[in-house]
Amino acid sequence: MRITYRDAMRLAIRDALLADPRVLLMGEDVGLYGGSYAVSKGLIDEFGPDRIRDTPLSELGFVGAGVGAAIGGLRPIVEIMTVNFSQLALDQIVNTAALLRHMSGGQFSVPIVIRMATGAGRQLAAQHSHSLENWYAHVPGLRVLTPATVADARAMLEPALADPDPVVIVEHAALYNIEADVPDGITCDIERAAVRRPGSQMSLVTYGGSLPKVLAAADLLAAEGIDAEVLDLRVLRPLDFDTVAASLRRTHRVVVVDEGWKSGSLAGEVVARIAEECLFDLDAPPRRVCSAEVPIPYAKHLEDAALPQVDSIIAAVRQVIA
Amino acid sequence: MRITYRDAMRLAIRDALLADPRVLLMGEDVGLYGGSYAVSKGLIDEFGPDRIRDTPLSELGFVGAGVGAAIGGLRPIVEIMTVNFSQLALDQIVNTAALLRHMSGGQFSVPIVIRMATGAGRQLAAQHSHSLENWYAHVPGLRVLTPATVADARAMLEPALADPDPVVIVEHAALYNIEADVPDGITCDIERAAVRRPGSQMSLVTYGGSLPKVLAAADLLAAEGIDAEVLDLRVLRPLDFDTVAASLRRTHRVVVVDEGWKSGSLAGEVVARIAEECLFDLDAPPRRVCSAEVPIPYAKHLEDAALPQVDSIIAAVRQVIA
Amino acid sequence: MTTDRVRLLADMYRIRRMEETCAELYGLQKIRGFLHLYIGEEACAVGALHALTDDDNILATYREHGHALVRGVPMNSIMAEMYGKASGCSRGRGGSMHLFDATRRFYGGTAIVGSGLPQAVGLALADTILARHGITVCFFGDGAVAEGAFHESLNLASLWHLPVLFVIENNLYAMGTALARAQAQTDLASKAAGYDMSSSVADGMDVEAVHAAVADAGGRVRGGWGPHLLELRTYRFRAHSMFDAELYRDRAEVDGWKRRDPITSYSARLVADGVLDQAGVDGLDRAARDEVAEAVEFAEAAPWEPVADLLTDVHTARGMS
Amino acid sequence: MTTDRVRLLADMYRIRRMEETCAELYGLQKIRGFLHLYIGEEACAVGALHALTDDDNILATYREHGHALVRGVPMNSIMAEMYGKASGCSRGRGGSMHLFDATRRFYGGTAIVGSGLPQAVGLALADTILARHGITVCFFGDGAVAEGAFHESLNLASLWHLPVLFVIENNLYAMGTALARAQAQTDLASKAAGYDMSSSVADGMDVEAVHAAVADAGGRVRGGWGPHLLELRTYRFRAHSMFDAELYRDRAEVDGWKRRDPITSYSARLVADGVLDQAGVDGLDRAARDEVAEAVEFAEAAPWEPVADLLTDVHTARGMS
Ligand SMILES: Cc1ncc(C[n+]2csc(CCOP(=O)(O)OP(=O)(O)O)c2C)c(N)n1
Ligand SMILES: Cc1ncc(C[n+]2csc(CCOP(=O)(O)OP(=O)(O)O)c2C)c(N)n1
Ligand SMILES: [Mg+2]
Ligand SMILES: [Mg+2]
Repeated sequence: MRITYRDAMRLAIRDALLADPRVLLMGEDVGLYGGSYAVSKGLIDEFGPDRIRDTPLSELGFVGAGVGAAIGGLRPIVEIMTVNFSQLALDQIVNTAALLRHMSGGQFSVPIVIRMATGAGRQLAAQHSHSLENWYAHVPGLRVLTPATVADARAMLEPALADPDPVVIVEHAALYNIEADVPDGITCDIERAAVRRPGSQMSLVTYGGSLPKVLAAADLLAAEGIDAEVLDLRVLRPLDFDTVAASLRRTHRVVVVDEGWKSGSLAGEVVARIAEECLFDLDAPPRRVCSAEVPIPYAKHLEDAALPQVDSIIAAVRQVIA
Repeated sequence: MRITYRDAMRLAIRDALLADPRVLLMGEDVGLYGGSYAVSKGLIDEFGPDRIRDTPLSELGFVGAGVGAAIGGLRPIVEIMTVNFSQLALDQIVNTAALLRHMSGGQFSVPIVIRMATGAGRQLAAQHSHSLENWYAHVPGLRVLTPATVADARAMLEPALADPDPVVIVEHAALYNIEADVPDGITCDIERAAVRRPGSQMSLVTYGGSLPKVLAAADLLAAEGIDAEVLDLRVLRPLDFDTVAASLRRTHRVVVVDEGWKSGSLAGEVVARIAEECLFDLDAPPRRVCSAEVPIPYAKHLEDAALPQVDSIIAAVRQVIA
Repeated sequence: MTTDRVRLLADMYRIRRMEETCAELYGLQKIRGFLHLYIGEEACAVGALHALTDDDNILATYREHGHALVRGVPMNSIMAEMYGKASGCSRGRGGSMHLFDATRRFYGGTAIVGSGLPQAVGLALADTILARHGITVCFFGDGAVAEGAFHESLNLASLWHLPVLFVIENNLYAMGTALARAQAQTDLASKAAGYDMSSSVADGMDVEAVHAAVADAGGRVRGGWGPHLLELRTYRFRAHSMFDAELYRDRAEVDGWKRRDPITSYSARLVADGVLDQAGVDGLDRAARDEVAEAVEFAEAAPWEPVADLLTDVHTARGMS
Repeated sequence: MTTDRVRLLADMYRIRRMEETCAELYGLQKIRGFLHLYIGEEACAVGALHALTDDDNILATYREHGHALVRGVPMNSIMAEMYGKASGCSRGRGGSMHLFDATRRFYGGTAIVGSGLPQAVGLALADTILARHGITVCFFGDGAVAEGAFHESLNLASLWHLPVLFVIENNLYAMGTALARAQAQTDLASKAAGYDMSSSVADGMDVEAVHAAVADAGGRVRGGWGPHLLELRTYRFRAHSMFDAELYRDRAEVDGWKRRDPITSYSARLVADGVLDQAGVDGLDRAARDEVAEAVEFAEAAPWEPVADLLTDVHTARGMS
């Protein structure tokens, strides 16, 4: 079935609502408005306003309510419109959802799934263009997922909801319109990174909204005779480093692509792990292609210049292969 | 003059209040209570409740008020009691203070200094033991400082207040009682890392509350005949990587010590930069000594096991030197 | 106040025509990103800002084109900003949601709902401590009232007795969420009592009513009586942004409000009062259209910021502080 | 209700004696970290929890020893938790600020001021959707009222008509900040109006008054009338935590409140009413002391969690979900 990433998310949410009466979707404008990215369009008609629950603009309050609902036995899917506003709710995510099981000596589960859109590239300017994945990936007790394909958008929610612990799903807004054929009954392993394109000369490691750019770069590089393997990390915490290491031990060269600002980025964590665990497998210094260290500007040419692009990925690969 | 780190901070705040009528200190219990770590004890008597301004428990509100006050021409020092509560105020720090100058095309300055205590080690359990430096160090537009010595506590505030842009000062609570002689008129370069102990065989890179542990480890290592250089990063953003690289090019081995959780840590950023820029200078894989990936527990033996310790630093050095 | 009444109408026309053109330019992809139109709500910004002085600080939201314009930001530089050009009032870095003008004490332009309120408290604190005489006026939507920032800011302003005028532009919806689906207590002005603050309500479709309410409340705040909460009851005629299918409200409701269009009704009133004749009204409209045409021309011709300047003003250049 | 009255007094003694011993143990460094004593406020937790049922959910703050104990968490496991022992009610990982007991619906024990309130909304939502009959009772201090979380949570609970009883333990100070220096509106119960919520006030030094107020408000909430805000006026006799020099309040003020000690006054009342004689009162006190002594013995002997278990329960073990 050919569907968009947006449809895939919706179908996954719908399946979850049908399968388990404890599941509900809550967030700003998920109901009557149909979701700010139209992901939940129509669901309120099918499931009603109790299970497709519109919230006021109270990120701390409704995320905390989601945490409480999860502790109380529901399986809430809480949508924060974008990662930018998730900053208002961080306390509930980090200080309760992530800590509670351990801090209570294992007594409480917080089976919440928190979804949020992320990323830049649509000229929404500095306050609406953050990529803060590494903030979340830093926190023990959270699982952080980044569906980068239509198939993952379709299949990730089920295991995320089955996880008795809090899961953060970060959806790059630039992906909602991509399309693909997705077979029925597809599943997703939320423990493992995925090889999106096998290759032998170079490992390109990425996740989320950067995957299409990296695949495009890999295609162009192939035309130049450079055979790059593309890895999609898919789960940012706990990181599946084995898959990265296995690739690197074959290719000996790596570029990590991440839309976050370079300093303090998740790409930095990946490069650090590589240096710690695979130093002598490297034939060249690893490189990161990240966003420039600047608030993302509105003007298109400046925004383009600030973000990882196919060109800058190719340039980094050339440096590493030289 | 022999003073504690706490005294040093207070003297620095007092100097700033005396020097510039635009300076004020605001935060929870900075006034009548004397500061939750007694840093501001007595200042309200000298400067009155308008300039030593107690706030209600409203982190988002009073940090945002500090941002507005800075835009409006004051030089506020805003104290967030601890980094743990700073999560509630992140939106104002990241979405306004850090972005405003760039986003407005250079029209507005936000000369705010935000101080916060951080760190674990006093059995305060999971919600009061975070180290989130890398969250802040990830954000363009912020300068992030970590005074690790009494001298830096004494001298850092002045240049921080002189900076027309927002500065976050993170003070490890375990340092408040350390003592040292601090000469009058001491200054601090908030652009540069500091070499705290010269050495030739190994670079130990750290910052903030871990510095005393690293120095203790270096002393013990010296007794074993291992001559380690100790670097205090001091400014986490923008990172002074040159000083790290210069050390490494002499020692060829490095251990980075950071109380943050390892995944997504600032230590990861440092290791990544080393791999990118100094790969062929390394004689051994770099190592990080960080906190275990676990909410920090209350019980002392468990807390100790979760945090970097002199022993674990020495063990990492031995691995790297082997 | 004959002249003033004409200027009120003229400014409403300027906003209306500018935004209608913006909507067209959005279709032409000259303007990108988010574009939130103020059409229908013009009486709020116009009535309010005409009752304030140059010393007052203004904060608004992402729906702030009107506020910027009436505050005196030249239409040329607003339009250039929407285009993302270097001659824009934020050098093209902010776009529609982030219009700024330091010289006019126009503090933007924030895209985080509720985030202007704490800053308004701080600006007023600065004015108080630095013995400046302006007041701080912070505009925000009904949606923002649910945010914790509203609560914390109103308490701080009242506790510290600061000269802040908080103005709710209650257009009955936060995106697709009707007020009654967001607020247990829909009488928003009444919330001031929880902060021991005075409050008032005015008809946000009537520019003179808004002017009077702001003059009154602003005078109170200016006089040292502490902050005030003013609720303006208004309505947006267009979608929330350019991406909105408007599934959440009836055509009939929208049409009902459109019959109260602040511009047509005020035009009629000025004609009825003999302040203007229809030709005079048309003249204002035409002047507005001309100004818009010129602004578009300006924006079209304006230069882009060089990519080489991308990193300027992240931090202040060293030695320039 | 003869028996009940005795149990009210008995429970107040249990809290008082337990905490006095905790303070001593803190001096001996058996208990570490932060320790916030409830001494003086016992009537609040005792009166409230005796008016609730096992089906109700309880959330409290870092000043929650009393709530945990009256809820039925064994004193042994509370004391072991304070010691950081594996037999503690949070396996020694939480300490004084993080007492938990899932089987008794005791949801802790949070050290972030205000963070329990949104969770209370969610717990009540879960009960409503899962058709369980309990109500959710959330205790917090006067300081928490200034937090955005208070505002957002009260609105959500009222908007969604959820069975939450919000209980302010107004002890007049948040650390060193007196209520009037934190709140523009110091009548805290009156804030409920901003959320179209009912409210009431009770004397938090009088255990029966608290009991009656909670029975009343709880009944209202249980009956489906929506959430309620209850303010208990009380006072802490000790420092905020063990690190507090108490520079911010007068000895005379503290002494004045101590003359209203909830335990001595209630003891006298029960003697006057002939419910107990002095020997009966002394017997309750002695029983409390004995229980404390045993709890200390238990905690002393209890095992430490093995360091090898440090990482358990960060995530659920695979295959165990
Ligand atoms: C903190 C935050 N949450 C969510 C959003 C997304 N958002 C943008 S505008 C809006 C509705 C705001 O409504 P209101 O405050 O009534 O202003 P109006 O758009 O009606 O002028 C929402 C939900 C945001 N920008 N910031
Ligand atoms: C969000 C947050 N800010 C600050 C603190 C530090 N702190 C702990 S208790 C406290 C005072 C709280 O006062 P109140 O709510 O009245 O409760 P009480 O201690 O009087 O019982 C403060 C400021 C905190 N724990 N959490
Ligand atoms: Mg609105
Ligand atoms: Mg209190």
